Amino acid sequence: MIPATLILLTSLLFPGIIGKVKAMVSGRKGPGLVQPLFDIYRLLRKGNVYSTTTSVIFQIAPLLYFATILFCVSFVPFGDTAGLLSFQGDLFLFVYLLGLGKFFLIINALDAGSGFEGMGANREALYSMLVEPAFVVLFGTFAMMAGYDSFYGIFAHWHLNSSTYLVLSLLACYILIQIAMIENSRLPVDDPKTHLELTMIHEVIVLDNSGFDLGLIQLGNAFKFGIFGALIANFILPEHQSLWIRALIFIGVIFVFAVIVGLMESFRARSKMEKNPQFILTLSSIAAIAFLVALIITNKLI
Amino acid sequence: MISLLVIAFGVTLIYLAVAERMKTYNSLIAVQGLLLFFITYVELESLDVWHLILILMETLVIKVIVLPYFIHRLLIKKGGDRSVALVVPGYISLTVVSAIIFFSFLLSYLLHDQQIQVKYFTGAIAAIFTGLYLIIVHKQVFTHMMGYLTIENGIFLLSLAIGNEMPLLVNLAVLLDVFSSVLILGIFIDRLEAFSTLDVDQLEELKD
Amino acid sequence: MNAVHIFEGLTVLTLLVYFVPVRWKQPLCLLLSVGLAFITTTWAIESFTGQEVKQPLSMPFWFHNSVLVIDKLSAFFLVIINFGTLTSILFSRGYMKMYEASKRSQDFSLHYFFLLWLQIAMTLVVTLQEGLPFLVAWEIMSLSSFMLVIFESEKKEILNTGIYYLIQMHVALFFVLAAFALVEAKTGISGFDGLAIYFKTYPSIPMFLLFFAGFGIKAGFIPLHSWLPHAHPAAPSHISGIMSGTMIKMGIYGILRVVSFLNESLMEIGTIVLIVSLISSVFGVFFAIFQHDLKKMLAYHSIENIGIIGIGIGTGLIGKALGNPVICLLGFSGAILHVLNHSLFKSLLFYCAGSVYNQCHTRDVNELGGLIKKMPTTSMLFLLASVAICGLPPFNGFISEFLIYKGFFSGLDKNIFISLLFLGGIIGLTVTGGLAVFCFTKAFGIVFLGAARTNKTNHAHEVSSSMLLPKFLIAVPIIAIGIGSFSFMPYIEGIATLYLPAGAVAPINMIGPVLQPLSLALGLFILLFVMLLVWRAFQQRRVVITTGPTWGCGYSGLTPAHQYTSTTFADNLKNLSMSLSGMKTHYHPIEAEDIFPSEKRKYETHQEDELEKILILNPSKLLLTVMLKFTFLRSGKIQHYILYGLGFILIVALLTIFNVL
Amino acid sequence: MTEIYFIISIILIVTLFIARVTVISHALVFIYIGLLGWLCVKEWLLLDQPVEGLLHADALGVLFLFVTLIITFFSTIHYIIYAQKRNQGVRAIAIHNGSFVIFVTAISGVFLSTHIGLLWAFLEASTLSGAALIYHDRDRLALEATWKYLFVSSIGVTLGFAGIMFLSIAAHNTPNDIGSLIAAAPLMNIGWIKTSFIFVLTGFSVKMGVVPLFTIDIDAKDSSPSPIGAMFSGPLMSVGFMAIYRFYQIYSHTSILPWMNNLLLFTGVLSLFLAAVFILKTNNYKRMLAYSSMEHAGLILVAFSTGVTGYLVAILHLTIHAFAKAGLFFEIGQVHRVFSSKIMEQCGGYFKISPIGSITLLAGLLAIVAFPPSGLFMTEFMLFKSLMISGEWWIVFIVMFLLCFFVYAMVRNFFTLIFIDNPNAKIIAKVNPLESVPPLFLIGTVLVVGVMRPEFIIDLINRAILVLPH
Repeated sequence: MIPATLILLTSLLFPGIIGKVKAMVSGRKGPGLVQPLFDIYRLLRKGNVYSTTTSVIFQIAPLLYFATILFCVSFVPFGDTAGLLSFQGDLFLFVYLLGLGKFFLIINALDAGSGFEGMGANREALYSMLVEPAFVVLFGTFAMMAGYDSFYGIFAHWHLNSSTYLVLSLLACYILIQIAMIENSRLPVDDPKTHLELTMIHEVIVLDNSGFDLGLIQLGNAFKFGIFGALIANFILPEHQSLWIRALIFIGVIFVFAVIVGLMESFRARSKMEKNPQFILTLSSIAAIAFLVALIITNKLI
Repeated sequence: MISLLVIAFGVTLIYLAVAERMKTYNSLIAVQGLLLFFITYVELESLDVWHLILILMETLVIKVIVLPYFIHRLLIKKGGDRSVALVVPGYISLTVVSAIIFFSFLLSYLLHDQQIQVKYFTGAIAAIFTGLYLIIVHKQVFTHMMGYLTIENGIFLLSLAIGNEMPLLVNLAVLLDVFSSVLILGIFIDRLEAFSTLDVDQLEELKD
Repeated sequence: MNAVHIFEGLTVLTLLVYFVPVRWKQPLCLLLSVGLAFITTTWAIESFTGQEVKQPLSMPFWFHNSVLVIDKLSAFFLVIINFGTLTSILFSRGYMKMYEASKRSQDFSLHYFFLLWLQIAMTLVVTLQEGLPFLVAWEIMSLSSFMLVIFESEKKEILNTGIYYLIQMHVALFFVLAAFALVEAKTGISGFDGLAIYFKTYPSIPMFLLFFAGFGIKAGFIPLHSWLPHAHPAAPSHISGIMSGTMIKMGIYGILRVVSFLNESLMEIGTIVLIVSLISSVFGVFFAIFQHDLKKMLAYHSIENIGIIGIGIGTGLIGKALGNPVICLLGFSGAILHVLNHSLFKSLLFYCAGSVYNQCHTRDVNELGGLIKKMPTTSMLFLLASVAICGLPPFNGFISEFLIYKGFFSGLDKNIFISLLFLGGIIGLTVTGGLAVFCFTKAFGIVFLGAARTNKTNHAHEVSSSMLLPKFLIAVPIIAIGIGSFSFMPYIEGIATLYLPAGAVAPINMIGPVLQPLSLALGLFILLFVMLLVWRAFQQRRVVITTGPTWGCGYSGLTPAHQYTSTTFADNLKNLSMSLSGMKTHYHPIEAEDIFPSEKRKYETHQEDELEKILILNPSKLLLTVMLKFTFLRSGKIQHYILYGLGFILIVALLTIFNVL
Repeated sequence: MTEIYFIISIILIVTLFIARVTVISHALVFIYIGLLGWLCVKEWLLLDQPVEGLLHADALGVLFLFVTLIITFFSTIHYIIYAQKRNQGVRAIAIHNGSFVIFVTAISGVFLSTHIGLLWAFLEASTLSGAALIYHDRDRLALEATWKYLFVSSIGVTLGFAGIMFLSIAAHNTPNDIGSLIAAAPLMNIGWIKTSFIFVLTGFSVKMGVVPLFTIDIDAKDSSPSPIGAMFSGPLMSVGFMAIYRFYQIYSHTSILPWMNNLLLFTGVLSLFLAAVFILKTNNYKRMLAYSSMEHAGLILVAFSTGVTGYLVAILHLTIHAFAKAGLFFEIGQVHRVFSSKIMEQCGGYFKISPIGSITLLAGLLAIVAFPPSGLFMTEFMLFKSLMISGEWWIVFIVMFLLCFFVYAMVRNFFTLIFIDNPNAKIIAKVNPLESVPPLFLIGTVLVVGVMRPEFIIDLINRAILVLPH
């Protein structure tokens, strides 16, 4: 119960922190930390505007997207305390549930029947296709080392005592941060700051969603960040400490993560569309390298 | 004596290679028949009456009289009595045929089975292959038939070479077949009026 | 008078189809099929619960009465066959109405007759054990499916497709035939029993490759796949459904059957199968993305799924080679379960595609769009099947992939070779999944969502209930297996135990428990979803809902032509994969009058299967030209004919003299 | 006893040539068929009697006699239809029936004769009478075909005679009847009998329709009436096979057995290859059937070359093929009548014209390209098995590879004929569905044989091949 609540709470603040950081870097005062929360709250109470071309898909899809993310939260453990619901192989369910969410987000975009959203949809499809291997290979590595294929199993057997583990953890953190950026289509893959039609992936997918649905989607995105933050945190959480300390560390990590994201977004330009696939594939190859490193550690390679 | 006849037979073969008029071919075939008759006549020691009659019929009557006459008539009728269009020049045919004869000498020498009589065998082989050669290089129905007859003569000679006789009935049947085959060939040549000339180039419609 | 006699009687009764009036043909066919299905299913159940069933046929076949042997594997396939055929025949009732005007009653007779015989042949294929009867059944299966494919045989291209298919099937037969002949020649025992002995005494790999080639063509492994994308679109949809859903599984059956006798050089064979299957799955789905033709796309997806099944088999084999029962079980049960799953959602997809074709008379997705408003039920079923085929939870496709993933993960720490191989497998499987999502979002989005692109959809409306019923019948198990997977697993696992390494202690009912928490999670997920739905419903009640046109970001002249098409949707992937995709663009020639060709120049793009070109088309073209060079021999010149005789004599003489002969 | 048969048939032949009434003429043919039937049964009953005289059939002869009987019967029926529909003159019918009876008599003589020379005589007789049958239609092409057939097969048969001569050289003074030749075989000079076998194979290939002298055989089947085509690719092929088989039988007791097998294999594969080439090229249904006959002849030789296991396969294949091909020829004859053309570009949409005829064609196609449940599939499987046993697996793949071409060509063209409507196709005549019954029956038997083992035939064959070394 604790990890889930922690993740949800922290991720609620996540957009705010990013926004604040970016504002401060660019020398503005910027909106308050909870401003995004207010936006979402307002959206959730607003009425919807549906395009005449849309169908029932358009109404269900955002909900399903949100549901998948919300549900994925429950797999994430908290150090050596298991997640809300954790079993052998929840890893795959996690990946595929996110996939399900994307599936519906994409057809949601296509439902509006506008060229812009089609564009966003097919890019989303391509990028999520490209990014999945990186995640799976990364966790394959850990599963190999831990001998478990559930998040809990992996993190419960994750010891930061040896240097090699540290190396792996750093690799993992890097990859996870990038994956998080891509999953939420932030820089360098896509730039939410720019005007809608130019942010060609994530914002444009939801171009026609409004009110409640839009709110859900944005909330979902926030949670997604939270989840990845939590995953990163799990690498760093020390075992057998008292709950409170770990909670503090956890929140700290999430905060740092948010700040990093903010900084990256401020100091990085969006790369050209053609460059993106290459960039995403590098993650997979880095993950593969991580796998080889792991092979060395568990001295299979020699 | 016999050697002389066989040599004469060989000479006819060479002549066949270079002959340029249908009539010549025809008469050559007749001459071959005559030679064969003499050969057989000399060859036959045990002269039982049936065999004599058979041989007489086979060689003298059919090969020398009936068939040549029949073909002669055809030639007249079909105006086939023209100079033969030689596909390959005469001297080449000449060399080839003599090569064939030489080769068959060689062959029968190499084999020399006491079972066979070498000179006949030589003649026979030479005749068979010459016949085939004639058919291959000529493109007129008549000459094809001549080639066929030459082969038949060769076979006849071959049977002499072997010596052991078939039963009378079988011999009769064989004879009958050879005879009727020539006749039927002739009949169909007669039918070939559908075609302007008797060149086999006319007969090339059946192909894929 | 036992079941087998009734079975044989029914096979004879199929002739009745010729003698009843047109409108009775389908019900009669259904009746007979149900009869056959009932008998075989009882056998299947019997062998599932108890011991394997042996049913000697009363009709002697050449050398002796052959016996129908139904072990667990056969039983499993029998169930698939029966279900597939039944739904197909049910669907045909509505679907064939299109043709009643144009076709004569003989055509229908032929069609239903061979549909029944396809079922019979498949039943025999999975139950016969001796070589010759098996081959006969196998070939009857190919023949009847061929006859079904060329139902619209008055169209030249369909006939050519059919013949292309038949020839490839014949090649497949020849491979299998050669294999069986070799077995019988070496061991003196015909069929699979002989195979068991053969594998004990002779090298396994060549023999396995023979079988793999033969059965692989039927199953459609890349690069033996090239018949699939042609045959499926050509056939009527219920036939594509049964062919793709059920018939190509006979190839898988063959492979599974042969593999069950293997006990030598498992590692090599497993590796071969795994790699071929990985290639099949990735390239299958990859090519699928570039198709405009809905059914052709589905055909390529069959290749992908066959690949996934093969991945399972390969994993299982490697597990067996490692002597590791867990990997072995996971791999094989994943494969076997996926056989069932694919037969379900693929036939559902084909029936939906058929319904669309039935309504719009086109299979080109670029001419469709917005059908969800016209045919809501069909599109929802299509969506369900798409989600299932992408292996997404909470449907059945996910379960089999889940098992295979677990197989891979539990093999990762064995040794360097296995680890890298399995890592490759994992990546391949993930990429396949991602591409599948790409492809089916495209397909569903372009065909059913957005606005209509042409007027072909104007008269479309929901298909008749006779065409919906079979779809619902299929949808039920798709969901059931997805959520209640653990309850089905014992049967699947029971089959998979056939393949356990010798002497390994079979962990009884290992997989069921593994899946229980998964099912629980999926249940909870659905619960959560429903709760959210309720919440949303309440919220929607309280607020005001308005509708308007799609927002064109300020551009007011949006037309359906602005929507993404299948081609444009696949465009970025095309750019990514350069020439691999085999997309070809054909520009219309520049007319004489337009001296300055305008940018409005017309062109169309289509996808060419490069592999097919390289492996089948070009070689055969070359071969034909070479062979036709020999036709000069038929010169028609009589001299030449004599010359052949002379030449033959001389050649043979020479060969003899030089002792070549 | 057997002499009576020949005497009566000679009488019949004479009367046939004289008789100028259609009905009587046909009736006489049926009487002759009855006679032939009597002969078959008699020979079958006398199988175990010791050979006496020049005319006595062994088990193989009896089998082929039965095949000849059945196919003769059916092709007579079809000739009657043929003559009616093309309202042939009485004279033509008389000539045809006369030479037809000579033809069949000669064929049966080949099967009966125990003396090599006599066998040759009957062979030549069959050639000559066959010429008259080919010439039936009396048009340009028929004339050409006839001339070629007559000439080339005369040459071929003469070469065969040379082969016989060489045999008798090798046989010294032993009388040329098969029994004593087999007895004398082990002492024969290898060189002579090899030469003899080469000549025999070359010469009689003209009858069996394999390399090298296959060409005119194709033309004959193409230009003759389809009932005659059936006779040519059924009984006449058996005649050619029988002629070659006799010599094989004799020489198989010498050391050249493996050499002969290799030679047969070589010839068979070559025939298969050339047949594949031409069947791809041809655009004429009857020629296609002829080439498929050539293919099967090649297969038979290949099977025969595999020795002990192959003999049964080869002869069985020959027998079954005779029925299937006869049925197809009859049905194609109808197609030819319907469109008054056998060129593919001028036929099409046969299914709409005659459904049952199309079914017959489809079944025949099934039978001839050896798809199960065709009897030929069984024999082909056994063929491949025996090839595997004799260790020539690469031959298996060559043969399979070539067979695919036949399947392709036949299936494509037949389905085009049946299903594809062709604007150029002019429908000249209607067909009576009953006419498709005899071919359907023949083809049906082939399909049945594919399911039930033809014990009678196999028993006969097994008795026949006892004389071959095991």
